[in-house]
Amino acid sequence: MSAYEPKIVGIFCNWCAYTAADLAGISRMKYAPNVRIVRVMCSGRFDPQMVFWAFKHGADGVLIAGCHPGDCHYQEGNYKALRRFKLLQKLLDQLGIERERVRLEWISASEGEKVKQVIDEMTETLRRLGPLRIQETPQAPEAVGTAGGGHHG
Amino acid sequence: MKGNGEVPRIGVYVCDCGTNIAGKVRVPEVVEYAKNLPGVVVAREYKYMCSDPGQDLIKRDIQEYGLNRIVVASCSPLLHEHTFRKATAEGGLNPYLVHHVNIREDVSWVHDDEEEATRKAKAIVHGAVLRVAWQKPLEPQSVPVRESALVVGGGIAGITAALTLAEAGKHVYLVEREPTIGGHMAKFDKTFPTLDCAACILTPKMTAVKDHPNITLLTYSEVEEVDGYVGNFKVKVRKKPRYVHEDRCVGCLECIEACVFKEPRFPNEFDLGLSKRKPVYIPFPQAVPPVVTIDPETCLYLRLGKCKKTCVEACGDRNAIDFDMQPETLELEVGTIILATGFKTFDPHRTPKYGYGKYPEVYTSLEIERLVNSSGPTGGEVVMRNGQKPKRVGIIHCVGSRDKNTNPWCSKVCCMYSLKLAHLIHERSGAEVYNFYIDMRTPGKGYEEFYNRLAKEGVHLIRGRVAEVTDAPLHPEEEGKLIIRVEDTNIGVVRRIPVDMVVLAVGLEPQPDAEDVRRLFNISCSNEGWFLERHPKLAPVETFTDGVFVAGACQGPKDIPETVAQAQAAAANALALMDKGSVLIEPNVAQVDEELCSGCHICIGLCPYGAISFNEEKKVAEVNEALCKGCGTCTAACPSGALSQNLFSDHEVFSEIMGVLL
Amino acid sequence: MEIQRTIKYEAELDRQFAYEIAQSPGAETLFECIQCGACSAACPVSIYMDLTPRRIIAMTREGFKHEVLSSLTIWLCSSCYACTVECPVGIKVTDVMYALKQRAIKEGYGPRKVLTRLLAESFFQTVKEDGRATERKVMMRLYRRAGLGAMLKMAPLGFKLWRTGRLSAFGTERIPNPGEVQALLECLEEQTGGEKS
Amino acid sequence: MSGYAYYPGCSLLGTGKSYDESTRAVFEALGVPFQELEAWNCCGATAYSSIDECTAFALAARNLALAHRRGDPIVAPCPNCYLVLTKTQRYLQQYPDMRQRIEQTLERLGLQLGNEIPVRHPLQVLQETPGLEEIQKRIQKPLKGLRVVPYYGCLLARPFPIVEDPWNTTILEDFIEVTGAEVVPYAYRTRCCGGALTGVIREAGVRMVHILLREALRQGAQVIVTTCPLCQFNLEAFQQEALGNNGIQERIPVLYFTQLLGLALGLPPEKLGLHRHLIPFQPRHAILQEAVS
Repeated sequence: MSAYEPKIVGIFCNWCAYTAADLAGISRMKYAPNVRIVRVMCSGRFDPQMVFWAFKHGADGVLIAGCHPGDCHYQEGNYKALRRFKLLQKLLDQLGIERERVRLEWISASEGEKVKQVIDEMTETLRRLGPLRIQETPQAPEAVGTAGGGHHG
Repeated sequence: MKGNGEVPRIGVYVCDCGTNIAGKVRVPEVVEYAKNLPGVVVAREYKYMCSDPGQDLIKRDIQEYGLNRIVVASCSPLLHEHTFRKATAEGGLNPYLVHHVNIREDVSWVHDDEEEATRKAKAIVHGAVLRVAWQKPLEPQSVPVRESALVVGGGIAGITAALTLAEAGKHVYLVEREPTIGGHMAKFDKTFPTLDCAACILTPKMTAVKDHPNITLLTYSEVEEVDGYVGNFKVKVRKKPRYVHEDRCVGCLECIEACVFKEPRFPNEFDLGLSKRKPVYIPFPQAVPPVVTIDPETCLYLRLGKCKKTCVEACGDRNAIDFDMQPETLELEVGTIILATGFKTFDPHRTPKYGYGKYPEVYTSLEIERLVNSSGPTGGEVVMRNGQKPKRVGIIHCVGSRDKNTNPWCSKVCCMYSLKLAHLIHERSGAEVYNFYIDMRTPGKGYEEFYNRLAKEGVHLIRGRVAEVTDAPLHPEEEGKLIIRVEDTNIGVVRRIPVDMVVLAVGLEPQPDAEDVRRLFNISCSNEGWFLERHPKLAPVETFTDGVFVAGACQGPKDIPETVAQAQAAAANALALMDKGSVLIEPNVAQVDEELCSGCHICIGLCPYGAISFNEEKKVAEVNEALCKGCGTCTAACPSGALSQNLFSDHEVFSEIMGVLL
Repeated sequence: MEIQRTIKYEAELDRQFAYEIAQSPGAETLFECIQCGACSAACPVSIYMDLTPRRIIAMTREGFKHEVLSSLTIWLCSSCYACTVECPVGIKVTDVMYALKQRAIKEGYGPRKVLTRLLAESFFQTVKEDGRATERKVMMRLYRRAGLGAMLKMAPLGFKLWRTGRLSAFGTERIPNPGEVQALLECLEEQTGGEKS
Repeated sequence: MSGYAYYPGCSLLGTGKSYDESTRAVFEALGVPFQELEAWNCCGATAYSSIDECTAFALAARNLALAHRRGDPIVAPCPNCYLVLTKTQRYLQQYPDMRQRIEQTLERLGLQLGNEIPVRHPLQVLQETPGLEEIQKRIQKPLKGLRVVPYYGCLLARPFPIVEDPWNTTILEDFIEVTGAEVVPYAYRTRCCGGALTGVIREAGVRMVHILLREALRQGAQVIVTTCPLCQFNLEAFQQEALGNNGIQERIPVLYFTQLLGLALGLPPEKLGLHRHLIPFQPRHAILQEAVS
């Protein structure tokens, strides 16, 4: 393949998002092939470590999808996911990773169209951002030799 | 060495699904690729993996190659995971050692490019192979199922489901929010295509509900809270005060006679306002339960605290009327739930072009149902508001339906009920009837024959969507009439047809509170707002919540025969659960590795089911497997990695993530 | 009475035509038409049309290019948008009519004498010259091409309007910099290969 | 803001002159700040779309760009201009390719499209500034007893209506009631007057005018109030043909809503362009005669 194509891992909850993806399939909607969906029972199973693990193994983005607020099959797992997601965003900032690389979406079982839309949108965004690059700690030549380095921002 | 410590010997099975998968994914290439993955002993392609020969392949290979892990790449696991678990078990392996991944809904059906689709399928198989190696044998837990059911909604769907369950010996709580059961069907005069009397077939069933020893009928009541899970739901029902004791009222209706309002003056909801009632009323003579209700909005005493209370006097020593009655909350325990909450008809105020609410002679089909009903406000006479019989009547199909501006769906029943109304209107008034339709949809047993019969009876069938109903004449014949403007599309000419009465065949919509009900019972709705079935073909009355079933038009527009069939199907599903007496729960519960647990308590507050407690002696967290529902929230949160969700452990999920990033 | 052969052979149809029209703004849902006739029934002019709007859509979809582009219907559309808001599948029928008119003009279809078309062209030229459309100028242009009869028919009305100060006999409305509008239009025309009249 | 960018459009310079005059007069009397959009060009109208939609949108887009430079919302009394400007904005959003082409071309002329600019009709503007209540207070010559047909025409009602629910709106009726006149129920409030057809396919156009006029007379109206120069022109200029040729002797004057409002506000009739009408507005009641004298 000549052009760069981003790789995205999708963490989809069983009851809403994954079912919606099934619906998109049954409805034969066409969307970008860049997302690989991994099914979990609830978006509450989402662990920020999954994101870094995915990045480490070549992902350019991670899409987490669960039920709409108030609709969680397990009452409130999606709120837990949201809290972790917010925390993760701060971490990403600190690491100099673009926030757009990790997306949290609420997709109900009937929203096949939204699966398509979100995946297409995210793929487009990541194509624009290019491959994931953990920003090198900016080091001035004279600073070389200082032990460790460390983050500047 | 992973999972339970053995060296993985994995079999990979990639399904063609006819051409559904093989048409886009180069399956042989995926199989070749799989053969070289770590731990894979055998990989195969087969036309239909879910078929018996397909399953036999797995069973045989388990024996022949000594497989201890299985990967199936085919359709959605929501569809066939259980099939392959069963096959794996029959092959002599623990059923939780199979992992089923989706290369149809997630790949071949949604991507056009063969190259991309094949690459993605390989990645998915790779993920499955890496993760399956970590899977462990599990034993599902069995929980008892209570032999009682809740049926929500007392229309023909709820009545049918309740009777079916009660006949099988299960106890049923039938909850209806109106003062009487019967639903929409009770309003109809005749039913298509046989033209048999709706009351004659419905009222015996209503009475049967009331009299059945296994049915507790709760009218004027609404479900307020639902807790628990399949087999063991706890439900709170709020009984609104009807200010009349149902057990004391004998239905003599003397209180109505005696009410201080000499004349009925409030719109009777049951007749859609075409007749009037008093504050104390019975919706219609055959109401079940056959007791009166007092409407607090209009009753003088309940509103103002001042009234001669002639009704109480008339009731005498029966003492049925009780103005101090308070709302009551009942707590029920049931094993299964059937939702039969029905539909609402489209409000034609939303299509102002048809003049509903502006011209008095424009009616909805439901209003006409009451007019043609012999127990309705006119005793079955089809007359205009001025009491005269109409000479010409126009019935406009698809009002609110098949239109992006309102509801895009076909409401399915309107063509047939419009033909029925055409027949009844003509029969009762002698009027010339025009039906304006877009497409005449009459599939069903005896339906096309009914359509032919109407054509033979001479009803005008004009194919075209009406653009407007107006009272502005352009021709002397049109003076004082309502004029229907339409293109007669069979002829290709625009026509103006003056009529005396217009009937709007309003479509079916989800109940306005369907969204609240859906949340209450933790099920899903389609985009349109209909309750979502588990699978459109193979699980049409199940929902995504085990033990909760749907019946009738709350799932989508349906006519009476279909509704009854579905109600019986829902009852059969519920019965299967209850008769078995127990249900196996997916063993995806969380477990604590006591060695790793630091006793930090984080997981305890996170669990919405209170399934995790702290063992003070060992100073570690403990999971009560009976309470755990398997969401995995605790596993994600545990800082020391002590908690692990079966089937979704860190090893399993992280391996899969790594694998799919091929 | 003469008999006519009306069969249409598939080879005589232009399938591509439907796709081309469906490309134009507002015509995207052309293929979703359910042939309900709401457009025709809502149209105040359909009673004068040789093909009702519904049939125009059906024929466009099936590739009856010649019949559609030579029909009077497209020139009768008064752009009142009644059809557009009525359409249950969201076809902007008025826009489809525009697209068909454009095609008809580009391909030299349609009776030369249909004034709607001459009006469009006169209007176009006037605006291109002046940036604004002086009504007298547009009408004079129109009737010069339409013929003396048509002009005479409108003359009494023109006189009345002139007398009440609603039609200037000589003045021309022009923007201060008509060249700017010309440049704008020509630049776009070059890109589209549009009308060069 | 230096006030609304007033966009009269070509018709208001010719046959619709009295609409221009009365709109300006009413705006001034009621303190609506406005200033003509300098160097505006023709919006393209319906005729232009028949030639090429991209150039048609470009014409309208130039005006939007001019208003953007000024930073003011547009007020367009002519519904056709209102529609074309609104539609252009919507379509340029919906079709980015076309937007890009037009933007590039405009840039060569030193113009920029910018964000969406409010395009409004005087009915909407006056409803806010100064508002119906305030207008009510300033009515000097209430038109008591005058039976008026409210006629919106097509393009304020669809496809981009000036109000949320064009079927149930009473925005024009409210203005008529403020003048003290009586609103006559009219089934054809938003039915097409024939537009440009009267000039080109006369029989069809005149028939459409006939239907509108006859219904107005049937309802016992004394005057038709319009919001559109083309409607006004058609209903007035073709009355002889539409009614007379069908044996109807009655005639009915056709005014702009701004003229009716202006009269009630006590503005002099000549300032409202009443003398330009072919069918003179000569109300029977004394109180009304005073208003027009």
